[in-house]
Amino acid sequence: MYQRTRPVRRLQNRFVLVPLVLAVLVAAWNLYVALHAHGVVAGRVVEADGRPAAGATVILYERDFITQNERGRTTTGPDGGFRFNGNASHLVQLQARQGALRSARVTLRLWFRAQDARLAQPLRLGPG
Amino acid sequence: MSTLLGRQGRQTAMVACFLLPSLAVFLLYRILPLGWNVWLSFQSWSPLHPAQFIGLDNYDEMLRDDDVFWTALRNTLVFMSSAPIAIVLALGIALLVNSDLRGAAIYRTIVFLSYPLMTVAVAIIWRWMYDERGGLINFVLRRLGLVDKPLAFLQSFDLAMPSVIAADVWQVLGFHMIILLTGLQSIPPHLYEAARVDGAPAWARFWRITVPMLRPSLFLCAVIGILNSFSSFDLVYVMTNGGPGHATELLITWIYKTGFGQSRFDYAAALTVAQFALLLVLTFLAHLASGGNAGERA
Amino acid sequence: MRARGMWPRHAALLVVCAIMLVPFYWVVKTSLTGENIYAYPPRLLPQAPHLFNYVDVWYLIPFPRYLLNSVIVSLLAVGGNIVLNALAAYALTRAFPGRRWVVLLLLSCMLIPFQATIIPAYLITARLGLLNSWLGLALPMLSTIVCIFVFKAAFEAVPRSLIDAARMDGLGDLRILARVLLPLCKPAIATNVILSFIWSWNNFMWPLIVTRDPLMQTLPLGLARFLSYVEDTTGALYAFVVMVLVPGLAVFLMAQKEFMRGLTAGATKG
Amino acid sequence: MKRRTFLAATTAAATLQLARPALAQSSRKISFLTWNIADAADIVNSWIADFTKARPGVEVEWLDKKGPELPAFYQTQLVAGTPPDIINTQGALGLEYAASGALLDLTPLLARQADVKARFNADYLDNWAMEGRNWMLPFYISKSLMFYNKTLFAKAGLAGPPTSFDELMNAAEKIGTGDNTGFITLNFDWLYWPLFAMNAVQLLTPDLKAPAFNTAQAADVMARLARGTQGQAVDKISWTGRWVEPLGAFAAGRIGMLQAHSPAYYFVKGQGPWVNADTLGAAQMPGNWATPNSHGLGISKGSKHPELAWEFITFITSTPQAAKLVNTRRILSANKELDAALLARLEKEEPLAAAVLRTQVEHTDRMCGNWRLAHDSRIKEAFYPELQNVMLGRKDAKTALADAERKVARELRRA
Repeated sequence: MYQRTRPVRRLQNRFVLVPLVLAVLVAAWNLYVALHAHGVVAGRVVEADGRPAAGATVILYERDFITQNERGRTTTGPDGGFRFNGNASHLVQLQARQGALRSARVTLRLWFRAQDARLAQPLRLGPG
Repeated sequence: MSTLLGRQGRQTAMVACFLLPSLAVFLLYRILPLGWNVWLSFQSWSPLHPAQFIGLDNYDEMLRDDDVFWTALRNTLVFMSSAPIAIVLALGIALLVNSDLRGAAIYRTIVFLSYPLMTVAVAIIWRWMYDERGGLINFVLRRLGLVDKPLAFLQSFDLAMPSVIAADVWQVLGFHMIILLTGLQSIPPHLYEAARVDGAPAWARFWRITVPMLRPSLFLCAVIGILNSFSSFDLVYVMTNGGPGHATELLITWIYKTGFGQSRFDYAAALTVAQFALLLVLTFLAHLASGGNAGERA
Repeated sequence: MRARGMWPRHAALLVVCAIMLVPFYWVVKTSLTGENIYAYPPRLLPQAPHLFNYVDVWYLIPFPRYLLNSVIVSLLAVGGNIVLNALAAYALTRAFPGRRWVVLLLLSCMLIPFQATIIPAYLITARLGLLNSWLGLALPMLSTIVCIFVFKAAFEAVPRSLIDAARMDGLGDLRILARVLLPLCKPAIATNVILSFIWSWNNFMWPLIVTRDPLMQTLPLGLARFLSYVEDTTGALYAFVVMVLVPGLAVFLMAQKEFMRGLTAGATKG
Repeated sequence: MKRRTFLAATTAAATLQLARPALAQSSRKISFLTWNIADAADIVNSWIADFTKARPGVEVEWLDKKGPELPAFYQTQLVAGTPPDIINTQGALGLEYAASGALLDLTPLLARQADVKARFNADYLDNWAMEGRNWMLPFYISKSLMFYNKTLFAKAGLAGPPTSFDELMNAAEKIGTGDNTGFITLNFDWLYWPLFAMNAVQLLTPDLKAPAFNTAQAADVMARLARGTQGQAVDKISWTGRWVEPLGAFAAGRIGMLQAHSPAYYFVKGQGPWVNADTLGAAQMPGNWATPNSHGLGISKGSKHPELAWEFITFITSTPQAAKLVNTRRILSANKELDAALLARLEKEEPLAAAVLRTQVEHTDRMCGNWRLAHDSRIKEAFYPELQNVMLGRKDAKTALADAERKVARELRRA
């Protein structure tokens, strides 16, 4: 008359199983985040006609709903590549400048803060 | 101690200590606050001035001076109609979902989906749907050609209350459906076989078997429905804030406005006592309508 | 009900589901695009949907801390509800002088709207010294009258012979409740779990008044961050609403089977 | 062994007792309740950090509540005898709390520090003065202005913003065709009042003791606005929407003119991709009338450390600290020096924002809708529903004005 639920069946009870599965997923995600959160943002800058732009300065802005605050600047290498370290935000904007030429402000949205990211499209320098 | 009290005494002692924790919570957070409101409704008081006894002045102002009180009272009673509407719709859906239909569980989950949603979110999204120009309802009506000029739902004095009721029904529909569905599924099938053998048509089976057996569930829905319509403060406050004019002003939003908006806690206390008295009367009526032992059968 | 052909039934249900799902679809769509929903004509399909609004919500408010507070308060409320409501309901099934008056008292307690009790409730919690604490947040929700009646009806549905037999074996009231009644009323427990979880999870006004320390706030209070005057936070607001909804839904889906049988047992036999 | 542990325990307890009062004596805690600026968390936290760094043992607890809920929270704390030391309110709510005796009179403190008083634009500071006493300092300020959709103006063949009520209504009627409407306004905290002020309609007699709005002129203005609302000159949401709908509707680009205060600019810019210097114009309402909707900083009379609270609010409104709010959020603080610097900077960076914000510091002597009333919200609750009845065609102007006069008179009598 008095039911004794065997330990194994208690484990299959949804109220235990679902939280367990969730905990495993969260742990795995946190592990992935820990491995990929060095704050590296890399990319390339090209001239209007596609040739790599050496020596262009690239500005990294941290963006929130209204304002964007400049966080760092770097210059591109001979191959037009650039690399930022220590980005702490999950929402950044990048703009390349060389003399009077500028590129559009490209918004880069990340899945978590300081995620290592590489720009898919190069920053294209153009007139003002 | 137990031998002293004898069997009956020990029984009452057990009942007392079993009831104690729940009653303590209700005493602290329901009964004492009600007592505070009743005491305050006879005083003139604001947060920084000591209270002075003024007798029935607050009630006098409420009944004679304050025409918003009467509007809010009428609106609250009209808004209560969201309960029977939701119950009737929920009963219809429960009947449809109750059969051995494929995918009944999916239908059930979809209809229940709206209940755990935050009321503020329901109010915001329905406020957009009723929007005169950008709203979805007007867009569909105009696309189907049912209406030439878009309807201003929340801006018109006669459409505002039905619109708010519809949004409330949308949210509580799932909850009532679940209660009625469980009631339906507990009716023993042999009752239906017997009726079918006697050649009773579908509607006769519904009225003579389904409804009587569902009476306790219907009473539970009615009580919760009345309660919801008296305390759905967030929905009206965010959706129309009582507007246009006082067309959708409920007692509960008027209590909040006079209490916290105008810092008149004494007057808001009088309104609270009035609403509590009204609810007592309504529950007593529901108590009689459901066969006189609501407390027993709920 | 003889199956008079499934077709009309499915059609009616699809219409109902459409009406229920359309507002949801818009909430989820706007959470993916963050567009201005007042633009005319309303666009059916999302434009360039992305999930980053959910990332914004995670970082804009201390989401993990709010989630932790909400989970703890809801667990307290659910645990409190099951224990207190079961005890009270068991007491109400026993005959004792003044039983009708206690039932009527409980019914009338249900009728007091929460907005009218904010100040006295705060003063009482302050005197108990429970301000700004999880217990203070959960205390008013530790017992719900509707759930007491659900338990009471479920206990009355259990055949008396079982209870008398247990009493014969010398079990005390507490052990009868725990060993005999509750295992047989698992559905009523599920009902309590879902109702008390959803009501405590979505509670907005009480946490707003009781908590002073921002780190003690529960999830719904994060809403204020997305109704700001200055910024356009439409996408984040709807993403937040979806994220607050998911736990309540998960609890319902997990307990759905028992939830349905629970009310049945109570409803008919009462 | 037991005895020695017992001795050790008592000595430990005794030293703790001794240490505690000393600690409590120097550790002073003040609380700062703000109105829905959770989005400015980084700025507020940096204020607190700078303030407490220079004052060891001082703690500042920051609380932020949304507009509709702040009164509920503040008054509950008031009743419980633990009001937050500093409170930030919007519009006339601060004066209501001052009149009810909840706030500390700042006049003597201001008199002692003339430099603090000199910082602020006198008209905005005067918004929180009642019977010659100052109750609050400006935190960040705004007043209503007219945004107009230049594209819709050009399409309707209109040169520029209207300079009179008739011009405004005619322009609205011209633009209000097809799916467009001509004019929309915010309606909370008397923001619509310039429509009446420009027609010389007074709400109350100069001594604020009796209603003065039941006149033929007021009836004409209301009737004209009501006719516009029935048609497409005035958008219905003006009278029923609160914040998201009116601004969302204007941002959707189908409304000619919007009467709102400057924070609306950032919301409209966010929601309306069409917004730029060529498509959106900012100007004063006709007659340069404007209703202020500013945020003030007050000190609760029940505060345990009033002088520390005063130090805090003068600290965060000081030029270097207020600059953080002004420069990053691009809003005005009534700090004359900072506002001028921001306007100069914005001329170059964002001319449209500069145009919008310049309207906030011009004609500050033509403010309306800011009567120094002890019970402003009761008068609002008595007057506004009657205005809605007229605008939505439920009552004619005359009867509504008479009903409103009766209600407002009763509220004034009871106050």
